[in-house]
Amino acid sequence: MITLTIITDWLMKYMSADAAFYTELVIVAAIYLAVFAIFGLFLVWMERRVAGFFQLRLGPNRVGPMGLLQTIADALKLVTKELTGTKKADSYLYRLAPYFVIVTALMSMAVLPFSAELQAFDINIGLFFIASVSSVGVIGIFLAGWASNNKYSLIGGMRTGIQMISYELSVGMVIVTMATLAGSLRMSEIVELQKDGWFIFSGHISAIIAFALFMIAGTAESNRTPFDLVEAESELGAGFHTEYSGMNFAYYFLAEFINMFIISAVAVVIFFGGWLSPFGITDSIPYMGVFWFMLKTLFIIFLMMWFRWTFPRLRIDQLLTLEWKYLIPINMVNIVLMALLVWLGLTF
Amino acid sequence: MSYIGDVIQGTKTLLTGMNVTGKYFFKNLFTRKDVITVEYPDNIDTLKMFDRFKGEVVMYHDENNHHRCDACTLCELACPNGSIEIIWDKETDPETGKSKKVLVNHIYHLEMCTMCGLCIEACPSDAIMWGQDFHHTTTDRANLTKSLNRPGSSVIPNYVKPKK
Amino acid sequence: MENKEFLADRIRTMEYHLNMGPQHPATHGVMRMILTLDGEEIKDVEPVLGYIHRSIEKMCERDTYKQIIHLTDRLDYLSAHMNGEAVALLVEKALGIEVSDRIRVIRTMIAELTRIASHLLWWGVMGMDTGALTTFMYAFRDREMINDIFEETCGARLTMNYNVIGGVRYDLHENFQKRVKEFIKHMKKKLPEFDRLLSDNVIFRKRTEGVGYISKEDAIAHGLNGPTGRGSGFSCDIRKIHPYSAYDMVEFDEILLNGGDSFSRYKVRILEMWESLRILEQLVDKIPEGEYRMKTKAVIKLPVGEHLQRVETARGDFGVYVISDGGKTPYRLKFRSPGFANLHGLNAMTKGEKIADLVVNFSTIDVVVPDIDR
Amino acid sequence: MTKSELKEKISSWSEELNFVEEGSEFLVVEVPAHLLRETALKLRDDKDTAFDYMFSMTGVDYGEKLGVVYHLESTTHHHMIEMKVYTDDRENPAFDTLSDVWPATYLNECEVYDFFGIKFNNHKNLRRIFLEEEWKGWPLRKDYVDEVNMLIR
Repeated sequence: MITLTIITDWLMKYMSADAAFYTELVIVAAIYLAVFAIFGLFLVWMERRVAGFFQLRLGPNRVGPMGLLQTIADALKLVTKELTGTKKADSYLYRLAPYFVIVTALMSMAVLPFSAELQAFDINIGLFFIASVSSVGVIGIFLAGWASNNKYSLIGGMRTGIQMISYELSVGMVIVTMATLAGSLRMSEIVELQKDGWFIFSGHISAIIAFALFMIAGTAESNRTPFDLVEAESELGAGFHTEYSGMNFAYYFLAEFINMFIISAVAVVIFFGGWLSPFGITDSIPYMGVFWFMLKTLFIIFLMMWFRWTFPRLRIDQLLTLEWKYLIPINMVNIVLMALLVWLGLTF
Repeated sequence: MSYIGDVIQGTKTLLTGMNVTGKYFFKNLFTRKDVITVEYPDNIDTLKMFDRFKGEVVMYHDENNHHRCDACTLCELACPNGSIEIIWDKETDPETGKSKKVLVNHIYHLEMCTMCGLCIEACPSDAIMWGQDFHHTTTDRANLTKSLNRPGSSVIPNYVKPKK
Repeated sequence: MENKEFLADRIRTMEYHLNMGPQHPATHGVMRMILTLDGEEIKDVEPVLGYIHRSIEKMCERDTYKQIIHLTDRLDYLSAHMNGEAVALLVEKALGIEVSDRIRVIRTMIAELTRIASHLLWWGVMGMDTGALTTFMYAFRDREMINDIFEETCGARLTMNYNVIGGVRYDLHENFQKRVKEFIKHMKKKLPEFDRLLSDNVIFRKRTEGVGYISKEDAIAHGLNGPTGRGSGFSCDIRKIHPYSAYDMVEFDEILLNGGDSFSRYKVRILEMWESLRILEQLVDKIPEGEYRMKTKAVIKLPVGEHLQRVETARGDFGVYVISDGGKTPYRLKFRSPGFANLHGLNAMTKGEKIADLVVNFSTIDVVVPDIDR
Repeated sequence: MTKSELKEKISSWSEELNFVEEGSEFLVVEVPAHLLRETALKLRDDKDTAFDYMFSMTGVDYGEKLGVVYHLESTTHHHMIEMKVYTDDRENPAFDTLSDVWPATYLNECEVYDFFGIKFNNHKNLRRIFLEEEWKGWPLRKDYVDEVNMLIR
């Protein structure tokens, strides 16, 4: 198991093995939280800059170099804001909901392989873990919609239920397709298997179709335009987080971006060879994998941003039509196709 | 096979759309050529409004602090919103001995002005005109009530109204 | 069977009300709609108005005819020029003032530029309402050029107050022709891009086609007009039916589409921009010499009686109806606002559809709230 | 149809209709209140008149009388007519609703009620559309006084 052995070794010098193990857990969790809070803020900044360039604007460029500190300033502002809520809201669930969302988003982080050396938690069902944990997040959105005691939130929450349950299926089926090719669910193993060729190439047409399906379903999973019916600014005001303010709102906002990161990271792992560099140019340098992993992930994130700033939003019935009439049948055919390819040994 | 045709056609239109936005993105990313917004307070020195721009009503003063207003109140009457109030006094002309109106204060309520220009049109002696300043933001409404004639100014001696 | 009845008795859906507005991103201003919903399906739409009512009609009873014109800019601020033109034309018609050809051409050109500017803003907002946020800035890029033309010639960008009784306030700026030609060239390149970005997009098509259908008969009965009515095949272009200003001097087509759905209404406006460009192209090189402002009396009094003037604004059939008692001010003045009539059609269009469709339909009837709340 | 043809046609319907040709570019039909619905239906349904498009509806305070002016247009013949109806009752003025004849009058009738206090019988939801329900008085009537908000010159 590849894990953060450096920290363990260092801790072992000062305390017993058990204590070192638990301390390590706490330290790693704290580092992950801090890094991804910062990274989430970076993604918000990136979204705003990218949106700016798409929209013939500049985006935030005043605070810090290139406006990099803008989102930090925004986060500070949100921290100082009063936490408001409606009078008749179910206050316990109302306060609980944002943590559901942010905690599940961060949990999925644990299994992501950033490089051959850097992976917090390498279990043999990594992909399955991500698929199942990220589907818990929907409960948070559901709770928010219900507990806010606001009709807009309620409609948003109901839409989430419909949307998430449908698109979970597609994501799962794409994972099944790629697992057929890889023969494993362990993230690190999947990456190692791609040393001879990324799955997007070695899987022929089937992998490309799977990638397209994954991008669609993944965008829907992270509630982004064209599938942002949950928030649907022009219809529902802000959807499920209409009544949230301050840090509670920021959790949702951050979770959206972290979810986007996870979806992209999974795409990178199962299609683009994770931390592997193209043609293995830097594979011998340790920790260089992080750079490639992030670069690929940012590219996929950029793709999702590109979708968001180009497409209009679907309607709720069209969303379901897309899933049940198009994505699922194509997915099923694709699984069979992939199985055939693997069986006939036509993959590289 | 309209099913597959639909999928392909749909994907094609989506990619066309992405092509349009993508072009602008990369152009702006590398050259900032298509950026249409301006960074406002930074360009304040180079920002020049058009000559006819209607920013506010101002009163013309020459270098000797003379204006051309003889307090005829036509602008006050022409204004639809009551944004102009003219306070005048009677004064005896030392040369001719006749009494005439003298402008004391030309009060202009910018907060009520709709920039319709009827006062400027009504003015027989072109005493008031458009100013190009648009920085009217202030924290107090009272700051928007202005006195158009400068302190100590007086009407141009022996000014004859142009015939319209 | 028994089971079904048992369930129907216990499990039932309930209609509920949803307050859309007055602070809602899709209502394009301060307007409120009370929706009766069953799930996401709309049963009834009842508009509640008056959040920015300024009683302009009452103010007009107090103001002289010269002063009225600047108030009309504040009705439908996106067609500010056409509204003022209506009042000016009404007074000129009542007093028998013949304006020179130059004035007529100037008014027509500014009106067509205003129409394009208004449709551009609508296009941007339409994209935003369907969720494509980028359209807004693209539309504003092109609208900016028109606003610059206005600012240079009229002195303001939106509420220009360019019309006066018997002409226009200033002569055209020397750069006007050059800028308009530049704009036509620019716009002809950008309009196909709009189609590629939004009109052809499969999601957008699905969102608008077959949504918000209203038949021609219903459209007429509900008083829909302007591009909204023409999307249902109701020929109601005042520029063609009762030509005013220079519209009898130019060639253009009335855009009529028979779809009756949101996409037809969308397409009508896109095609109308092409027609407006065509009108501008015909006029830009042939602006006749002459006076830009006719001499009028200092005090304007309309003859006793009733006067009506209709113009085609960007939103449709705008009418000014004046009852004069021979005095300096009108006895009663009524602005027939196109948005107010179009708003009533919303209910008929939207019944039985979803909230998302309401937003699209509301966008395609293109209301400007100050036009409704006069 | 021209003004005189319209007059000839419409006058054959009832003797109580009054015509005015002075002071307006269109033919003006003054309809007694009890004939309003009937005349409106005829104007809409008769093939020669076919006034299917209700262009504008204006409430007017004539001093002693209150009235409503309907501007009607035919989309087939492109002729226009003004239909007027008056009432002497300033306390409780009421006409029949035309919102089922021309649905376009639905919101307009609310507007007229809001500003002039003219009620429309059988209107589905007659309410103060612009002002709040608690508003006192009818603002566009000539005898309306509001000492605080009205600037009178």
